[in-house]
Amino acid sequence: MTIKTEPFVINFGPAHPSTHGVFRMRVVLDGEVVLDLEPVYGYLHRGIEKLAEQRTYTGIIPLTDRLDYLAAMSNNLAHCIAVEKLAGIKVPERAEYLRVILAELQRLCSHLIAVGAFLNDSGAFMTPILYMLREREKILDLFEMLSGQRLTYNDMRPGGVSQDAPEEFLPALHKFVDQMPRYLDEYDQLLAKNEILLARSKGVGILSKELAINSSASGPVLRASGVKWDIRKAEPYSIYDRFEFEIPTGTAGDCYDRYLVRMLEMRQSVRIIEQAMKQFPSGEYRSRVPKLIRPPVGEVYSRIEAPKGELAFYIVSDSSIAPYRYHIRGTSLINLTALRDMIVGWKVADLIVIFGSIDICMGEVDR
Amino acid sequence: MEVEKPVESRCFDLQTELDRTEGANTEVLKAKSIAPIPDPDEWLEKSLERNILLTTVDTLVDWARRSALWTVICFPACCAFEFIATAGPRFDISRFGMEIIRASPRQADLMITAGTLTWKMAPQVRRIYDQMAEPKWVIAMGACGCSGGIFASSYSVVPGYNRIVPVDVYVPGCPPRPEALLYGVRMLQNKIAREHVDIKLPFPLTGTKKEG
Amino acid sequence: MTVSLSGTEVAKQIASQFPEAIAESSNQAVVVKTEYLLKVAEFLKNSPDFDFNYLNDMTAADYYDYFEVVFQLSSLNLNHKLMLKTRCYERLKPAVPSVCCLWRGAELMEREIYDLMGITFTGHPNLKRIVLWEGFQGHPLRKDYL
Amino acid sequence: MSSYLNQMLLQHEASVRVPPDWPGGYWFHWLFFTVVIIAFVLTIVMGFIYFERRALGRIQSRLGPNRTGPFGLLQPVADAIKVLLKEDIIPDKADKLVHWLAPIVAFFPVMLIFAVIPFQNGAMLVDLDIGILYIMAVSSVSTIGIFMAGWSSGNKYSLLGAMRAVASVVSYEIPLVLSIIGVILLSGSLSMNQIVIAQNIPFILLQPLGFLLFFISGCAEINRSPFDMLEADSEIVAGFHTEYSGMKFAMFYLVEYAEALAMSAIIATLFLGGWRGPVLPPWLWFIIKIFVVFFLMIWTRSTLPRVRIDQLMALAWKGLFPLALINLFITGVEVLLWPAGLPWLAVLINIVIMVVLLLLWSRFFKLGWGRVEI
Repeated sequence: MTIKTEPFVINFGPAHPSTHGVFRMRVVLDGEVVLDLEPVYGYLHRGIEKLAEQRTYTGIIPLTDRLDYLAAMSNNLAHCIAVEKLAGIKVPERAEYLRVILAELQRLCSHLIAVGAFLNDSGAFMTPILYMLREREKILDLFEMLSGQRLTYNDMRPGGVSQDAPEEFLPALHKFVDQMPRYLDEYDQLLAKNEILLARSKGVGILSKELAINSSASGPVLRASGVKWDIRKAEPYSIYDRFEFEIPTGTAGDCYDRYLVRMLEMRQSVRIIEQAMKQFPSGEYRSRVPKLIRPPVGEVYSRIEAPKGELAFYIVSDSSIAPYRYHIRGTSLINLTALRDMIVGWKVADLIVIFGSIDICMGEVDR
Repeated sequence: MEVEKPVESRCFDLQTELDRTEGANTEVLKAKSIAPIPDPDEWLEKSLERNILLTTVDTLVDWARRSALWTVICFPACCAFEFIATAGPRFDISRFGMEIIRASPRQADLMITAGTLTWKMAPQVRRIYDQMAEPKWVIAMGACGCSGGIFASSYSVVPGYNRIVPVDVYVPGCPPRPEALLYGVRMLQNKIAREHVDIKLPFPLTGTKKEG
Repeated sequence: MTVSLSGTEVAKQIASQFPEAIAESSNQAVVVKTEYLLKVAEFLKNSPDFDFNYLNDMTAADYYDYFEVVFQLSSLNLNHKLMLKTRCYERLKPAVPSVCCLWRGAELMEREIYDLMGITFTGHPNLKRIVLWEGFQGHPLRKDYL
Repeated sequence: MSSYLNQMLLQHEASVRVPPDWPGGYWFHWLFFTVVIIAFVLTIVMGFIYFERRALGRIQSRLGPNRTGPFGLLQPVADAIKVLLKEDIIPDKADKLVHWLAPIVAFFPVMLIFAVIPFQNGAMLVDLDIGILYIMAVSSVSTIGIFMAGWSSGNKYSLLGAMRAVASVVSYEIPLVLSIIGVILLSGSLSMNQIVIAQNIPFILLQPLGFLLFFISGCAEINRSPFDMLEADSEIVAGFHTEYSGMKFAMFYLVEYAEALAMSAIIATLFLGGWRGPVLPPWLWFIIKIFVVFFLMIWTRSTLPRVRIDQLMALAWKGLFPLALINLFITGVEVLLWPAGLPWLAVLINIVIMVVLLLLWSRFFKLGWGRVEI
């Protein structure tokens, strides 16, 4: 006897607990199995690219904060590097070190949320993310010392950082860096080898190496598929060529690898911060830059390795105080290209886990 | 190098009618929300009439309502992470009994609108608000929630949640610190504490009828 | 360190294959004619000298007279990069061939350009508005959008 | 025919042993315990809600509710009043009658379970000879209520949740029953009271594997995490009660915790020696044991990720079912060997057997790893 079944369409999002904001997926289900999926974007499209065309180069920095709001420092850094390349601004040594420290702290911060949200999506009721929020608060304290803000820092400027690190900053950072590996061990103890987590994420949502490259995935998603590609090594910006660190890669490209790559990257970030602290020089924190930057006519495509992947800005200047065209390569959006291929054929529960393992930030997806 | 072919069988029409309908809904809502909806204080009494509660235990009811505010999930943007930080270990919203975040709007009392609202999202937010059961409250969190913030001049952003839903408490800041959000929650609790239920009876209780 | 390939050098190599494809070339970028875009892109992707297997980014800019679609290509194996451009002089119904068949990463980028800049990509599997709702009037990133 | 029925009824009357020292006879006893059970369930459920939120808070390195009343003790009261006074929404597309009936159907069987739970020696509504069988029969009826809720809501998330609930309950009934049979073999009775009396050594020591299996399948039966498929927050919003608000939602909330209470009480009775214990009064021992078991449930909930629906089934049929059979066989052999009652030596043997079996199973049986089980 055969039972007549028919697929039904169900909406995940835009206000769903685990779509990380306002992402929406129209999903065709056959029972629990996903037959087809259509992502719907744009519920947080705020027109940042258009707004940026009406602002000065310094005035854009607050807008970049709100792109990937989990990694505002990295966005600031990417923007400032792009403007510096365009206008040919030199950055003093101390500012470079400060920037690297901040960017790596931000990577820790973003990965903590990414891993926590992934574990939360796989059903560990709030506990992992709350533990990771505990450490995130410590990083936010450090940021607050520098910029006075908790989430949107608006801290870096073309030619340096907005203000020098206060005296208490380095000792506090030292304390934090000493503690952090212990906390990372704690997270590993909590769930890394948990049988249910392995069952849920090993071999699930595989993104093959070829597809990952072809669909322009970047960051941990690309590295989990086994591609050893990190812009910090491939095209060292700022002063990343002075530090020793490794690029953790996965083998299978499944959800567990993406989780593992993030966990390992956090350890490498701590390593970079340790080295940067040792070499931290004194001196100027910002070079002399005019208030209104007027870069020469030209264009620049400048990319950095943000926590979520390759974050790049394409700026066209017409030598006025505002950019002529300001384009943002939204890492999160482009990582979602292969979403459908990863999810189709899996179950509803896997859909959430796979989606969580990509780690997107809606501010950057829709811009 | 062999690249996997994308999964072929597509169940959706590529030019879906659904998109157009939803777009039309957005346009309709956009046309309707020209002026802000006034503060609910002005018409709150009327809304409470819908709730049949023939009792004089205002104090008890208000106490219960303000100590068990369950939040619905409506976290469009940046402020969401300040909300999550508020729920986190340091600021700990669970002290007020608010750590239960209901995914289903039917069971929630409070909508904390964390983040920028775009016109595309507006019908959905309106729908979440409509699905919530009375009594319900809204806290507009963040500058974007209050007025559109730095995105107010954008072509796709709603200048403030009060165009779409009536807002009880505004918490400014971009994003507001968790302390600010907690202060906003306390303000809302104070507001709920002042609420009382008036029942208009169809007949006068005492025989005397006041004129003029 | 990623080598930024000189546009003029690359243009010479492309010209040896497709003599009429190059519209302009500078040190920074190569500008190809729209009708040759797909062929040039395929050549750049498949030739072992270039091996541009990774499409970093794709965007468009409005220069009043023409739209410029900009590709950022890089090779993960050889670690070099190139800026490839094409220009579209039609203002009312600008159209550019889609490169989705070569790099699937272009899928969402092209949809975004279609939505915000109004450039149609012929051959795109699912070209519809991505970030704005259906029925939105105009294309915001054009310079004449107010 | 009627004489046969009469005979059956007489037998039934005889089987219902009313404690002799209760005044007023059967009816007073019945009334008293009905009131006690309802009061007990409602208060302990409130206690559970408070306890769970505080314990979860501590586990998650925060405080939990502490502003409402002393130590936040009145938090569940505030929750209850608030939920009861909320607007009651029936969606347009709902099947009105079924939607209205579902919470009641879900709520009733859970209360029925408590009829045969002994709070003290003989202190129970009825001391049925077939107490544990009765519990097994009644406990899964509330699934029908859940299914009705999911079906009638007219919401796809609800339907998914309800389907998951039915599937999991149907397959977990078998290991649940099989793991109890070991206990029955040891005690020689189906009556809950007799089972408690027989526990000179708590059965958790004599039946460690049985306890584990019962705890796991019990968690799945009442849909506690890591098997909380039917209202998986991060997947299907709120599962079967997505469309419920106000009073009806409160009923479901109550059912959820009352089921947890029932399961804790059954585990405490079957494996932890029920009301038996030194110094403290028996009913207090019973409540303490209930809270200990419930704490275990909170602990698993706050730590473990959720399994997938097909993995849940695989766990039941490939993991728990064979283990329960083996456990049953070993217990049978042991009862044959020591007919006068198991000695303390059996505790050691059983624990060793459990460890060996679990290691073997974890070696050969793996969930998932890229496989879809069904």
